[in-house]
Amino acid sequence: MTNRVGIVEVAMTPGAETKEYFLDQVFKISKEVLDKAGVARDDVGTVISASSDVFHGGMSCANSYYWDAGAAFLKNGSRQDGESLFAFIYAVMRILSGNYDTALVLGVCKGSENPDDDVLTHFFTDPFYQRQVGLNETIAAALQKREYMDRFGITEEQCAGVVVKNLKNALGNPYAHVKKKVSLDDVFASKVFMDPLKEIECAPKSEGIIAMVLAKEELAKKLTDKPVWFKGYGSSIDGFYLGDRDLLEGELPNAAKRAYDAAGIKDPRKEIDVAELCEPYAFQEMLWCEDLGFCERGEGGKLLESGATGVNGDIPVNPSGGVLAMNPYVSRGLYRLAEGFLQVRGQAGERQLDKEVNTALAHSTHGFAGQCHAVAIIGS
Amino acid sequence: MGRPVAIIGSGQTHHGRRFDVTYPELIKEAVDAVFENTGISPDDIEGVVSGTMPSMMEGVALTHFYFAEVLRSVGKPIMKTETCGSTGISLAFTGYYWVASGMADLVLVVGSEKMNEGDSQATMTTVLEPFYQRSFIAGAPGVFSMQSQEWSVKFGIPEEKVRAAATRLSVDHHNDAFDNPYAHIKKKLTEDEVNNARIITYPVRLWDVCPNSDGACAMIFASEEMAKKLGLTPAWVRGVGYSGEEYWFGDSEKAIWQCAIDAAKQAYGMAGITNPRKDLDVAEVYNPFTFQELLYYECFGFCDFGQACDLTLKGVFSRDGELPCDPSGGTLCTNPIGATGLNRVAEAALQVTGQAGDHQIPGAKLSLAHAMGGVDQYNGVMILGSEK
Amino acid sequence: MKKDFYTLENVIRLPHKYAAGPTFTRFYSGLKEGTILGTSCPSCKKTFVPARSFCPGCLVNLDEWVAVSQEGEVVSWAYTEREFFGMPGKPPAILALIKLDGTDCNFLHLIGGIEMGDRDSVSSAIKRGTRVRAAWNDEKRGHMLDIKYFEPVS
Amino acid sequence: MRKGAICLISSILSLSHSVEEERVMENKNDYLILEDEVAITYENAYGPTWTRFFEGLKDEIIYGTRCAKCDRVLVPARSFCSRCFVETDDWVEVSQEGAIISWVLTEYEYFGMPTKPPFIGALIKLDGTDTNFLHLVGGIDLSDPDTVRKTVKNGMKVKAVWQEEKKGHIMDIKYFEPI
Repeated sequence: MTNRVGIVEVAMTPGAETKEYFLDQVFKISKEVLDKAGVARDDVGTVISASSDVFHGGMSCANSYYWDAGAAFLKNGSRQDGESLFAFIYAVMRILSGNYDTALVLGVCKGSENPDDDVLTHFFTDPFYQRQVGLNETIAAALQKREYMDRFGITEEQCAGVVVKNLKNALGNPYAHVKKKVSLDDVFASKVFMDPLKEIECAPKSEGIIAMVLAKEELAKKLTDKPVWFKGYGSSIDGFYLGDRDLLEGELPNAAKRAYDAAGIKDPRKEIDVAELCEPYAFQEMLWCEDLGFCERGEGGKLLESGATGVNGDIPVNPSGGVLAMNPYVSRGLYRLAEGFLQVRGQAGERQLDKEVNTALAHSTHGFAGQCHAVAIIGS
Repeated sequence: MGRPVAIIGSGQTHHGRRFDVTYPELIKEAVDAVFENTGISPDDIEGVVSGTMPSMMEGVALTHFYFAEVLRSVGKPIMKTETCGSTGISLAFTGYYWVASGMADLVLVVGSEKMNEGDSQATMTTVLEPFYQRSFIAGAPGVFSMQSQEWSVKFGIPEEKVRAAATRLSVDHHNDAFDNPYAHIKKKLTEDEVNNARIITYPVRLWDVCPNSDGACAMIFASEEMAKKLGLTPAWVRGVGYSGEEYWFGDSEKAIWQCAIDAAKQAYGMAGITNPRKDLDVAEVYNPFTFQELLYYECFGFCDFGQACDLTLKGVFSRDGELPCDPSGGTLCTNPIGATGLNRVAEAALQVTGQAGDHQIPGAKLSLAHAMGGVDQYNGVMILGSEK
Repeated sequence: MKKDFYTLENVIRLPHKYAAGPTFTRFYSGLKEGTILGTSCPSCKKTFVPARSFCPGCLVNLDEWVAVSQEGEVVSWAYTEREFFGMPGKPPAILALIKLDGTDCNFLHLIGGIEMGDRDSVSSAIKRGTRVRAAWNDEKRGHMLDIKYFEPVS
Repeated sequence: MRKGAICLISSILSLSHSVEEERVMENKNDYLILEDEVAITYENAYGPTWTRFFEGLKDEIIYGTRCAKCDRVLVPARSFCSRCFVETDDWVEVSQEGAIISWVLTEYEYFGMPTKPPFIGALIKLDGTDTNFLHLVGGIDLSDPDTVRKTVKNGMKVKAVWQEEKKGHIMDIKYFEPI
């Protein structure tokens, strides 16, 4: 690749539910990011958004609704369904193709208008088999957690440790939805939700409208002193029926390898300064750390206990509080990326890491027990 | 402009009311067909793009999960593109940009819909928000009737002439469909039958409207080196254009339809087309309604505004005319929404590679594919050529 | 200061007709007769349940039908006392991945026939590796839930 | 806030003939068709702008907002102009009369249709505004389509007719009737 793509600016809503009108929110965030980037709407090259019909207040063909509120009137644009990192990479592709100098990326999910995520994820099932026995994402995660404990000896204490760490981190994040100090005992006292998952181990349902401006190398440098560069990306999808898959040997290693290869990363634990992972269920953070090569298979619990993934550790994971603290289903991938961007820029406020951050990893997953994963690497 | 991108093969299912297969099995037919037609191994595919119209039409959300195996995507990078009715052509754009960006050399693109498993008009209603528009717009036919009326009144075209031109298109396309092995509705119609058919929403009558089809379309995009290496006849992507306008139906004019004009302009600009009627050899215009096809001829610059009816009646856009439009029978005869736009691209690619069989336009070198989506809100155009 | 703005209830109601196709049709009629049908792949030799028309790994068409064992081992399970959307019955309920003997994938179904309502007693009755067997409803209508649940083999 | 209360209305299996009208299938067996109907309840926030607009309707006022940049009056009122991409907070009470830009008589009914046919949906350019307002045209006999076609024309002047009882809903305007 001869050309580089830079992230110029980001704007996002906090995760707490509001009764703002949806289109007003999309407009405000799109306008905020364009103003911050100093790009007029007329100069926007292309607009790529991510949204998903069922997670969209009951409106089908999701991007019809917010097309013009999202700055795309008479623009060339497109939409990715389900995963907002897909929208990011699609915008990167469009810039790399040479057809566009700038792109506006949107992630849109107004959780407050939707029923519970478990209702909506139930519609991921096929009508003939998994729907009839009532599968949803939380059940899939519960099955995955039990296997994780049974096969690799992960303990409830370790799972609870993820909650304590991430919710503590979230206290310093103005965008976080769940803000409360919790102890291990609080986690143990939390109501059983879907045994072995307790309520507090499951992410909330949040709002999240986020916008990002990308630009090709020369322009990004003009627009900002501190562009953050796209370095690598990878995604991968697993098979459909839960029972056909090994829930602990999923597709994240594949996705990560693609991203690492593109970014030239050989030793992820050493070369990545911060990782923002998508852990809608607490135990998944440990499993994903293994998949990403931060530790050996089955060592995710020990990694957490060692403090390595804490804010002062050598591979801080989710200094923002992660998805456990804020979960706008479709846009959560872009939120992870935005956190990485702010860390690299040194603009993460209270949650800014003490060490120098040059390379950040953003991960997102959607589907039952991590059926689909996406990983993006960005850096200074 | 990025590096050259080629379409090196496609596969379509037979269309119809396909209650003989499940949704994934239907998609498998198209995907198997593209691998058989090209001889490419699924293992060599570097990325997969999937899409349907609104997932809830069939009641399954985020369908790429459900289709993971049949898309041959397990263990592979995947993208999921959806832009309402224009999903098909947006899928093709995703494949194009993926290759053009240099991030992949061989990308499989699959669009599908199983409309008979859902209720298309009920689903269309959910595209409209419940505060305002949902109470007034009666599915797709309502939208298009309003648009065609706005257009014909604006340009002072007599009602009888619009009817006659629309009837001509309907009779021709339903007849053309006999030469397309994958088409859904094939019918010998008389002008009287079309003129006197049941009114859906005036002036739209039964034979002015596309059917609900079940079907899928798969296509492979390749870089220049890969296309050469594989030795397949490429259809080169010469231009791409897409534009969208306001969600509120009443905010933009639909007669001189800016997003359609702009989409074509972008694509023509890339392809160096200055006189589309002369430069293009064949066009696969997205025509869910006969009246709208007429309007597109004008927005795409095939003729001046207000002229489409006259020229259609003269046969300018017929199979043997100056610029044949929809020799496949088009969307009017086959409409699996999430695949429809991709079908248009597939047909346009077959034409410039001389593989369109019985509905081949002899010597076609430059073709146009098009799709529309939203509440009359988006248009996308792709230009394909036999040469780079 | 902030006005409490209204919200509008928006009920999306959509009808669907799903084509089961030949494979699920045959699988369901198998259930009606009290058999669990799977299909085997001539290429990788794996047996899948429920039966499917193509191998999820090799993508070849499958037409070798087998009535699979109605017994197997629990691979993982989730227990809930809460009612959730789409739930086939009333809570408490256990959803489990079960590896039926002789098959090469896990079958997703319910576990029952044990003392429910208490997490600890459930945990002592059901473990990874617990042997379970299909219990059938008396009246079968060609539906996944013709199998009432899987119950521990005593 | 109320969480979505949702129910799966029915999930029944029925044997139905897979009739192939258009194409002869190789396999003419009867396959099962699973019939299902889903109902999912969402809850959409009005926010301040819709709230004010609908409160206006309660008082028989149709509000629009004027864009300070392009000077267009947008109706229904909204908080931003999507072309100029600026906020709009200049509220104007717009005329309740206007001209029909286009219209369609809907006689067919489909599942989940919010307004029962027959009805005329129309784009109406209210005097002094710059967008077309989507609403119904009524106050005329809808029983005979041919009469309707002779009566309703593009360019025709219409005015708002209000419901007796208002709920802060778009249907507080009963329809627009010919002047």
